[in-house]
Amino acid sequence: MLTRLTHDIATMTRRRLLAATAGLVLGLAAVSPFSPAQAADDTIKVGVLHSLSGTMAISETTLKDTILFLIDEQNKKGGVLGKKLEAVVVDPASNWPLFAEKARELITKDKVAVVFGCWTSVSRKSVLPVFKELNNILFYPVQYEGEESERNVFYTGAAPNQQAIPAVDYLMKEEKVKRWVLAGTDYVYPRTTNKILEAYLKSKGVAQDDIMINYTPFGHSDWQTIVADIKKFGSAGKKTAVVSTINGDANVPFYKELGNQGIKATDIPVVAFSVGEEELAGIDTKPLLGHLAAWNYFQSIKTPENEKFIKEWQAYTKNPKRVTNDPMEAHVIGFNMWVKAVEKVKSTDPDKVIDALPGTEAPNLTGGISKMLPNHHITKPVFIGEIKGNGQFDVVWKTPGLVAGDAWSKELDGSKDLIGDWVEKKCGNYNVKTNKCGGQGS
Amino acid sequence: MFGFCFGRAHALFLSILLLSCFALPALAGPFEDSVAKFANDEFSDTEAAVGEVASSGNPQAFPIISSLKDGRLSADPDSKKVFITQADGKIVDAASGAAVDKLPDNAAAVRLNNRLRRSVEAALGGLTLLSPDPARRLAAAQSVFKSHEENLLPTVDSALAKESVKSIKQAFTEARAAIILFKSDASESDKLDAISVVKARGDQEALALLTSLGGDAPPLVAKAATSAVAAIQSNLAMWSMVQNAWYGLSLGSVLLLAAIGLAITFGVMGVINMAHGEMVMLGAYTTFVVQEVIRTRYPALFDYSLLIAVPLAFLVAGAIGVLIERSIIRFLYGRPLETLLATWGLSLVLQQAVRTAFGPTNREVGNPSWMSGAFELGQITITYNRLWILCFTLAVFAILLAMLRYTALGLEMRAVTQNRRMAASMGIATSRVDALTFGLGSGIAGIAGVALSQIDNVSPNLGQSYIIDSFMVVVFGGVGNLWGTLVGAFTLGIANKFLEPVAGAVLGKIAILVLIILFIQKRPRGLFALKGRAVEA
Amino acid sequence: MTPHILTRSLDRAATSFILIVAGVGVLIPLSNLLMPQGSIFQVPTYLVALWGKYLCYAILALSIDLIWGYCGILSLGHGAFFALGGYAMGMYLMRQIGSRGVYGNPVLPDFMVFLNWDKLPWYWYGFDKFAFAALMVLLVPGLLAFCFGWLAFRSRVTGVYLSIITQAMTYALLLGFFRNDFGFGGNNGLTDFKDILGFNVQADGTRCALFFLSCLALMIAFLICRAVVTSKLGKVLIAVRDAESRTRFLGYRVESYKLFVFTLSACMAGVAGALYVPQVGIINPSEFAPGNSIEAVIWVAVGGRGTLVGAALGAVVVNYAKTFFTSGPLAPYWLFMLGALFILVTLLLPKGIVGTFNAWWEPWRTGRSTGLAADEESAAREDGIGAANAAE
Amino acid sequence: MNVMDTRATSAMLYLDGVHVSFDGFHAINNLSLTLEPGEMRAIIGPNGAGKTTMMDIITGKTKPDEGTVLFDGTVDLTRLDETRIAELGIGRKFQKPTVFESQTVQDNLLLALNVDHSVRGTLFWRGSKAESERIDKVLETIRLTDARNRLAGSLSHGQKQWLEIGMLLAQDPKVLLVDEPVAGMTDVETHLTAELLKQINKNHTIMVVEHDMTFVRELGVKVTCLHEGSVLAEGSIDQVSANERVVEVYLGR
Repeated sequence: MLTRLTHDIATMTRRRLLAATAGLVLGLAAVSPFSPAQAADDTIKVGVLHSLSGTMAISETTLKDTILFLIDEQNKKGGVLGKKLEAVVVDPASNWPLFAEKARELITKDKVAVVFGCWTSVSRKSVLPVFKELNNILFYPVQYEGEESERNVFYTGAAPNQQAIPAVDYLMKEEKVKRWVLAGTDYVYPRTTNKILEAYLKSKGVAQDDIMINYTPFGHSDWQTIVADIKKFGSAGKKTAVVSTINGDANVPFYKELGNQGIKATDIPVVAFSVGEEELAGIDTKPLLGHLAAWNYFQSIKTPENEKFIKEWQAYTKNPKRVTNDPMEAHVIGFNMWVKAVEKVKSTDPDKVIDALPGTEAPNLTGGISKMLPNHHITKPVFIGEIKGNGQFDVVWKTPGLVAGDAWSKELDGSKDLIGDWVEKKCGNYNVKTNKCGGQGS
Repeated sequence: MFGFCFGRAHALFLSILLLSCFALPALAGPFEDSVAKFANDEFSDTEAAVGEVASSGNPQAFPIISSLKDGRLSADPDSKKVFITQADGKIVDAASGAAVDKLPDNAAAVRLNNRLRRSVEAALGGLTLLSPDPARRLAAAQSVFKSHEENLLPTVDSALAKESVKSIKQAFTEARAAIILFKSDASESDKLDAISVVKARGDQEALALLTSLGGDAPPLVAKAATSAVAAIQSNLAMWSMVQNAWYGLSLGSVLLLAAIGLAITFGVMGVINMAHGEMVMLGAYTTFVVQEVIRTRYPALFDYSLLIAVPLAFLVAGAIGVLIERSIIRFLYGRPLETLLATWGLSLVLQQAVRTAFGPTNREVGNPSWMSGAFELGQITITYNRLWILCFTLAVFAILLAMLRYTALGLEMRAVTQNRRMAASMGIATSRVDALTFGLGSGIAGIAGVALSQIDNVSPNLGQSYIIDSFMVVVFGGVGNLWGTLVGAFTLGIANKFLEPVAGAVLGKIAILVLIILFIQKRPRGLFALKGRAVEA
Repeated sequence: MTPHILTRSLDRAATSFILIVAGVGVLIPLSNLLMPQGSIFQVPTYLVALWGKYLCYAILALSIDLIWGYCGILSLGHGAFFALGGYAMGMYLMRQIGSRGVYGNPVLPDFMVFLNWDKLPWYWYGFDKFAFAALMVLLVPGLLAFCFGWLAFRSRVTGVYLSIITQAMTYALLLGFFRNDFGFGGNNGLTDFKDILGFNVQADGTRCALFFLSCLALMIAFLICRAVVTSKLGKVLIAVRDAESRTRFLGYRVESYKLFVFTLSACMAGVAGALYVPQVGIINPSEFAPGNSIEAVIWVAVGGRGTLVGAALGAVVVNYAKTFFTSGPLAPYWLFMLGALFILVTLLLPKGIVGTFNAWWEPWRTGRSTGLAADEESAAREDGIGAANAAE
Repeated sequence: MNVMDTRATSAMLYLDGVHVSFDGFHAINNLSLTLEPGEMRAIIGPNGAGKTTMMDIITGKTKPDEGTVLFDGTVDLTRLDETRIAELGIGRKFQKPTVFESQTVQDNLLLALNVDHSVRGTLFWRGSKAESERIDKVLETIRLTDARNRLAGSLSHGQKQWLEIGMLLAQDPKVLLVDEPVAGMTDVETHLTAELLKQINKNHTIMVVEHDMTFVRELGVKVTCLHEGSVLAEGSIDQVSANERVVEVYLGR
């Protein structure tokens, strides 16, 4: 033990230095993020919380660009309340805990007035407690599974009743579909959507035998077996359709396999809820002619607003081929609603803006006026589009008017009595049966 | 703005159309008026126009409907004029067939939806049953088999009598049987004959036809149909085993292709190359660039794009591989776990570089015509792209094996990996061989990227989805043994595909992973492990 | 435990490390709670949460260093143990929500109501008790590691083969936990926690307490690791790392040693995960992603494999870099920097930050003292990272 | 136990009819050999004769395809693993010197001591006087007392060989299997090693595999020559080296 002691004494100074360095590093690290964000009085900060790397970058990068574009346009018009808008971009890197960390950073350190962000449900769930705790505003632009209405979140994408149910109605009425394949990636959005659709289909008299539900993992790339199963399921002598909630990257190999196995839209049409112009940009769409997608916006819709938007967007991105899609339109609507609400209350204070937002109207790009509802969802038209050979969609059907987004599905037992109402009831899960806030209670 | 009124029964419409077609061709209104309906941009009007034009007996009917099907029919909503853009680019007036200089500015293609597409196909089927072109006749017969439209029976009969090509004659016989099966006034014996014809066909469409027969058929027919269905189903069940085996081979070939480069860099050189997937990705992006250039400059060469991409991808990925070896890996020999760290960092850099250069979204890589579509082998569908990938993989494997065995470089590689010092003292430039070996492994990964671009999406994340599977394959097969990699890949592929229908895609994959873990317990050095005392030396 | 273990393991460096962590653990919460808001001496809550997260990563890094740095077991699936510990804590936190969930069901968590489950699956029983959950935090990762290690070490799966099957293990768990049928909330995981032991998880006080607990856990984990590596067992571990079959021929039951240290390490990772979850507010299957485990190994390599201080430091440095680079104008390029950091560290600092630092001081130290000490840290320093590879 | 003759029961090591093949290559072919208690035996043979494989079999690293391997007359070694065999008292020195290079000479010996080898025992180990005395004694025997605090990796090749022999001594086995102890040593070192082994032989049974004929001659013990996995000749060094077949095998055909 003597040797150890001498050694210890000999190395004491070295160790101390080591310790000092460690302390220095820790200290520096703790201090540097303090450097107070130069919150100049003449700008309003807008947080952009979209993944720029990792698996979700494929979808979310465009949305970051959209917000930058909208801020740019707004500043050209003189900004908001006489102040310029300033974007604060962070990269949560498709990492869900990092979403929460970055949200906290945006609100606490950068003191943003509002955040536009998230794509996946899990990223929204991850930041939700942060927005509630720090009382800020999140605009969420993607179609999702519903079953949520939070005071600090505004859902500008479609709820299931604004996408899935109209699409199924269309197939039932116009294509006389009797047999259904509900194919999805195994996560919450497809699970819930399929649950809702299953209940809905059964209520329309579809037998259990005529519904096939299939889940695949994220990024599934070998679709041979499943496409063959669909083909087999479709050969039972009844008109069959596939309702696809397959997510993200898995769509390209899925559609390639469909095309190659010769499943034509005239035999078994596929209606997808997660395939838009951006996703189609990676596929040769000629074999997919006639397959369907349900959205609240298509680039091909001919309205003056849309044409202007596409032109300016392509000019802004300096890419004449750059496509637009549904979540982008959701951001456009959300952004304009936020601007209007801020101008109405002449403040960016989240509490005031949150109260002002319900009832705010903003034109959507398809010729209608969308309105923010008390449940923090918006009214949107629903379109069914058929895939064309050039990667665009041809609208074959639309709802007669705008559809109000339901926060809580009428088709699910757990939520059929719930409503979200932040105007009168000040409650996201108000039970209309028991007249109490707080879900089904017991 | 949109048509909401195509609720009329499809069959009713067709029967009216076809009745008029054969009985009273003169009754159709002025042909021009019918054609003009295409210009209304309403699906219901288009549907009516299809019916009227098809039944008109006018020589323009076929060109109009076939061009509508291909999206070459356009209409001017103001003048109500309708035009056909012929395959050779010439434009004619649809109603008259007269040549026109150019399309009016506001002419737009007549839109279709799936319902209309089916009407168009049915109409074309009726119009082309007697076509001189055998391919069209075959298509027409198949379309009649599906629609089994009662009123087409006389035409089918006369076509059948005239037909000389055996396969088409068979198709007409089946189409006729399908019609008779659903013809309410056909005799019971005719129907029984029809059932045996359909049963002999034995595929899923035959199954669909028989199951849709419904319960209102006479008992004897219903019984025959049920037994035919059972026979077809048991036949198909047998074929589904074959099908699973084929899918397994196909999946195995993809795994092998992805893993084969790793079998060199990891298996032979011992470099844990986490950037292997990114080499695959670079190959896929090379294919994309090649296709872009071809699309914009030499569209005629599109079918050869992959042939051009293969050597280029090999060179690009190989060159980057050599660069990586020279600048990073060579400092890390003998420290395999550190190469893991550095190559992981490298994979992040490469991913982000591609993301910056090509954007984060998927890029379109098209299938050349010889890789599109499928053919039937017995009762299974074999897609050309999967078949070609299987052949391609085996070819790459064979070439690689031959290279290692018969070329000087192959000899040097084996020498260096077995005994570096000895090889060096025999005058082999070991560092050059290292660089070339790593380049070879990377180049093969690049080639894999060309093939994978045909079935998967080309995005910066492409490599990440193959890296884990590739390591599993190499380790399962036994590190350092190319044959092990081959057997490992096909074993995992086939096992996966036989598990998938039973357990589902997710549980199937979990089961495979657990099996690999347990298998490694049984054989800690993989399927084809080297034995003897050399192993731990 | 026995006092001689403590005295042996606490040399100067270890003592300094413990003191620094203890100082941070006390000062940061105090500054957050006592200083007025906005004062430059007040550490904002956001940083407390952030640093709490780093500390959990540091514990994970320690657990990896214990098996990789000292025993040569490269686990590419350690994130699985971290995540399992996190899930055990998450399940407790979910049960604590009670009827405050959006559906107001007193027993079932929201996602179960949502998917029409009518009763709690059996494996959720007991998680309403903190003590049970805390036990599970140790037991579940420990048991998995024990079973996995028992199979793998007994059949002498080593080197790369072991690394790949640990990766297969975490990948299989990733796929499993993604499945909604598994009953752990699928892709969304467990989130929207309300309180822990009756304290609101979002309150500053709770955050500070969790931060302090993380520091405490880091200290305890560090002490345990020190006790292990400075005992004779530590020498056996290094012997196993450097020449496994030689150790076996000396009559050591190598698989038992590996199993012990692997299980211990998994339990530590589980504790790290359990502390991580209430601080970040979510646990989801992506924690099982093989990439996360590889990254954790990289923290250790950056800090210095085989030096416990280095492992903890590496975790903090890499994650701080990640936080720093993912904001601001550099955000689109942060992967370049992170990737470059990994490459440069391997090429230029093969012994990691602390290892290189030690090696740099070596001449100075030998100049001062001729007595070469039989110190296990110097041993680890000498061999750097390469020696363990001799086994493969 | 099977029926066996008295010679087997009294032998320290008894190999009979042992076969091993790797992928069709017969490494050991009907090998039979006995080692009496207290004996020192030199094994010679050309490369690939199966010398190291034989040691692998005795120490449990390789399982024979068939044949009997008995230790101390009764213990069937083919059923045990390396650890158990080492615990029984068979120590082994490898062909390539294998010491724990990143640990000190002293720690190397400490690890080799045949004390409690359980996880618990090592975790709560605290040094004892008896242990350090034994280490001191071994250090003296292998002439490394001055290098006790040096890292084993920094030793010269010959010193490493000795350290490994020293580890065998610390392990205090009944049988020592020593694979090429003098490879790469100077003449002086070789001589010293021979002396060392003879000294050890006083209370241990030893089996030495060696190529160096001078060394074998210096040991002056019974020699067994292996060829193609079986015993070719046995006897004194002079007898064996006079054997025509041995000469033929060594000088090649």
